[in-house]
Amino acid sequence: MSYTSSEMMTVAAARALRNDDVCFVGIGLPSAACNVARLTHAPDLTLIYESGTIATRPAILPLSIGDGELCETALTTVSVPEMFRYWLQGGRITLGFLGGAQIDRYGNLNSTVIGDYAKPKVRLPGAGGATEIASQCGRTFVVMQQSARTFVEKLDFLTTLGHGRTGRERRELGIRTAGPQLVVTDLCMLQPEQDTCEFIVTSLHPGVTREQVQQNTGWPVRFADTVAQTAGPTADELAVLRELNERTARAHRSDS
Amino acid sequence: MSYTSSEMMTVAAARALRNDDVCFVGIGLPSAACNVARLTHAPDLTLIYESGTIATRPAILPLSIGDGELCETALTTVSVPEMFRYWLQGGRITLGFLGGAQIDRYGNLNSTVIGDYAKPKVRLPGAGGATEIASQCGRTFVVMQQSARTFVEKLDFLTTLGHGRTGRERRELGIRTAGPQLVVTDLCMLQPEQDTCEFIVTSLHPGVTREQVQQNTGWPVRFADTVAQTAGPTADELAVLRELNERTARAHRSDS
Amino acid sequence: MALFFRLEEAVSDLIHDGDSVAMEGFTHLIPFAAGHEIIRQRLRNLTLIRMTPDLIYDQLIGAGCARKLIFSWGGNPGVGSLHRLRDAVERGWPNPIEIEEHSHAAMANAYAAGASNLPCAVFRGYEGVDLAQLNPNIRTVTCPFTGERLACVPAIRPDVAVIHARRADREGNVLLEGIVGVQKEAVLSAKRSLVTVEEVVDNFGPRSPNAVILPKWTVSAISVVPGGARPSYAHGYYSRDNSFYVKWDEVSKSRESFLEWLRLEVTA
Amino acid sequence: MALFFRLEEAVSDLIHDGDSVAMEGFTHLIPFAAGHEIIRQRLRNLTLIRMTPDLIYDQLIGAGCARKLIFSWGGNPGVGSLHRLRDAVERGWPNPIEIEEHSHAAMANAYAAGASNLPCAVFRGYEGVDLAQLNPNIRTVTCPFTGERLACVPAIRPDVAVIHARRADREGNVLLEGIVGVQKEAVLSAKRSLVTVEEVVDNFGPRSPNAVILPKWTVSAISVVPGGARPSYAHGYYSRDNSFYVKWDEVSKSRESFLEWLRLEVTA
Repeated sequence: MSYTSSEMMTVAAARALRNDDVCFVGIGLPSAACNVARLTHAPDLTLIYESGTIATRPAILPLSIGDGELCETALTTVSVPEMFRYWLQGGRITLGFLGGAQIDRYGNLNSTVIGDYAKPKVRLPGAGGATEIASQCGRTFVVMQQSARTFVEKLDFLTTLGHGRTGRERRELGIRTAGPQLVVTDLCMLQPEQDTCEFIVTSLHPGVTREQVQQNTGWPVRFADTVAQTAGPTADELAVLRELNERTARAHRSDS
Repeated sequence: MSYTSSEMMTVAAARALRNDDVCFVGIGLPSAACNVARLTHAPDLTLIYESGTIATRPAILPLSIGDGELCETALTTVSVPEMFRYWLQGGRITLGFLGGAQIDRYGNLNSTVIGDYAKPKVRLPGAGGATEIASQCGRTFVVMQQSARTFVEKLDFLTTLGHGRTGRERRELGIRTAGPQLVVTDLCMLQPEQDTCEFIVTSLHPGVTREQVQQNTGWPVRFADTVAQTAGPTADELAVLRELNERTARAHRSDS
Repeated sequence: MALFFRLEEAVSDLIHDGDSVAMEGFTHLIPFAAGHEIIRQRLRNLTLIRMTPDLIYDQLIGAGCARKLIFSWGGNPGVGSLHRLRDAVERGWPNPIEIEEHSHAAMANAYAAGASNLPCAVFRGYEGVDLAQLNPNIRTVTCPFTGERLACVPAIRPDVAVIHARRADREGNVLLEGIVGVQKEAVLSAKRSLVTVEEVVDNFGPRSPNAVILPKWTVSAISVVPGGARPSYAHGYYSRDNSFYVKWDEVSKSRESFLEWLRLEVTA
Repeated sequence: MALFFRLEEAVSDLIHDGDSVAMEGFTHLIPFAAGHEIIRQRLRNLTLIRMTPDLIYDQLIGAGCARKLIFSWGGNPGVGSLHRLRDAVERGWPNPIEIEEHSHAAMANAYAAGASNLPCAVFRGYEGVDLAQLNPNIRTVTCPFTGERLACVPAIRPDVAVIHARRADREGNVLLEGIVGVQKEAVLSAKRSLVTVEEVVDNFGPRSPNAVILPKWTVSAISVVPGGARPSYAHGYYSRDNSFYVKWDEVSKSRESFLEWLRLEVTA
């Protein structure tokens, strides 16, 4: 069965979710991954969106973090200050999803500027919830398209702390949450090496070579002693994902 | 028309309320006074109880700060942390009612202990909301039975700040709210003297003499240059108060 | 994940000698049944936390469960004193009790800080009052922008929170409604939590999208205890038994009549 | 005390050149109609405050109303960049704009602190990130009990808050419902406030006792503006016009097409 690299990413991320996770979900691929997980192996997965919706069960994917669908299918909806105070900072979220324009080998992220902060070449959206999602969720997953432009030797700006600029800062700051534990790309999966916290390739997606991964990584990327091969999406996983996308497209077409 | 000294107190307090006041109401006489005001000259008076009920319009007087009647007739009911943060500390309450076991000439109150704090002769209930009601409402009224035992030269414990132990502390602490502006007793009304902030008698209830007031005050009480005579309760005021009390008694009898 | 247990089991699993326990309910929904179960299980050396200790803690203190009380207003609402609390503070019966005393504003902020996983609560308060001198847990922080001094108290982080609610659904989510007090904050601030409820429903049905709900994964145990808030009340189920509050003044006045009540009504 | 005004009148009474203005609505209920009225009245040198500047501030910035932006996420949700914001930041068009940048957690806490009449908000956050070095309004306080360093930002206290709500009652109380974001906090933190609503009802009827309501005495002015949140949405009234968000990417990309849109759709 053929599938796109984006479908592979989504399915790989979905598989990493546990049935008892309480997820802080971002729009786009994380939202798709969480909902695929909920519709396959993790029916009790709890989804929380930063707009305040708790335990939502959307039938279609939201286009924004605050779609009406999220509120309608939620157990309850709280204010945004409450979301950040009692729920995220309160330590009640086990897993957060992050992305960005740039990532470094220690899982730090930039979503603020390309170039100088005061005089940027490109002004990006900024931190949003990411800064505190990264420090306060039990653990985080990063999902990004992999390229030498996005997987960089040195971030232009550190928006979101992974394991820190040398891999040690997170621990030194006394942050008790685990930080980024998985990076899923369209090519492979990376996980932090135990002692150094450097992200190393632990699984290659079907048909992807080590050379391809290195070409699309801005630092000399390292590979685990045994590198797994990611299982391709199953027929069931693909069906669930495509139905979800189809339902979503249909619903959003009829909106306008 | 005959009336009790408690009815006189209630009516005198009720008259001091303005139609546009937002009142933080305590149980007992303050609650009676506020509801009499609402049913007579101040129909738009907003009543807030510290249980979280905002803009309540009880038909009967509550026996506790959190009676069901208060919630049922409220515009809305918020959590207690929100009540203290957004509403009281937020500066949205124009008037608070206070009482206590002891008051001094500067309107400071004791509701904590008689005797030594560590080894009290009498352990009283404590501050409750009073400490911050006193500093955060626009102004406060004190309602108390007057006697030499309760109107004292020196408080055993300063639970609630009036104008401070010398009448100057409130201003020196930079507190911008007005503090206690009226003390209503069963004998008279006292108001703070402009410069000293000492409470002086400004109005005697019908039939009360200056000697009676002095006998029931633990410090050499002073009188304003012109002391008014409090108008006795009108027939209308009495009727409203007594109907309210009667409705209340009837309702609470049928509860049990 | 909330599971349903018999009250006896839930109390013995969740609450242990020496624990700090917050039993909340602001006039409405006071968890009396759970309090009585604590007395029956003869738990000792508890640090009891509650804004308004009320009859429920008067009973636990009189029964000898408490080593310490953290509170902000200790009276019988609309009636008068808590005689068992006073006897413990004034005369050390049945055992001396340590008290840590606050204002309502401080306690409410401290619960919110606990629910927010903060070490302390920062607010305006305690200006010019004696309590601020006596309680070493009342301190200040300085605003780094304006230089203002603000009050600061430790966050409340109890070992166990106990509340009563009107209903849970079959999954174990809990709906709070009406006068909600600090109950949600108490549960979110605690390591473990017990919720007694009037009833279990299949689902909560149509409701405000902003209904106050504790998701199942925030609650350790639920016990179905109809009437579990009596003599306090559960809106829509039963009214406050005001006559009991009045009667308590008599019952609790002497040690003998209190012990007699305890034997007949709780431990028998 | 809330009174009902025409939008034109309310904006001209409440908002002045140089004011700090918080227009809130978290995806839901964004007050676009009020934003367009601000553009029509050619207000200048505003400090615009908003967690997610979104299309509404892209329009105000492009129209030259803003001197400064305080924000935490500046994108077109699900679509991409805010081109007018980028043009102002990257190239100073139509005028240079100062930015003060935060995280969502900081902004949400800062609104809550403003609503609570505090000078600053204390929370956990900003550990180890570059923004904390660059923004002088990100500082720390030390917990006097544990010695932990906590993040601290100034409270948000805007001159004016502007929100859109589903309905007001005839007395001027405002019901918020669904995704309520930071709208209540924005209004309570501001000196003055304007609420546009879909409709006015005689009364709110049966509702949760804990419904999110702004009492009339917390709101300066109400304007009835059906559709006032379009192309954002008002739950129960109309859906989000997702196609407009996509189209905006094209419209806003060049100065010319933006000015053309502004002339045809707003100022004409």
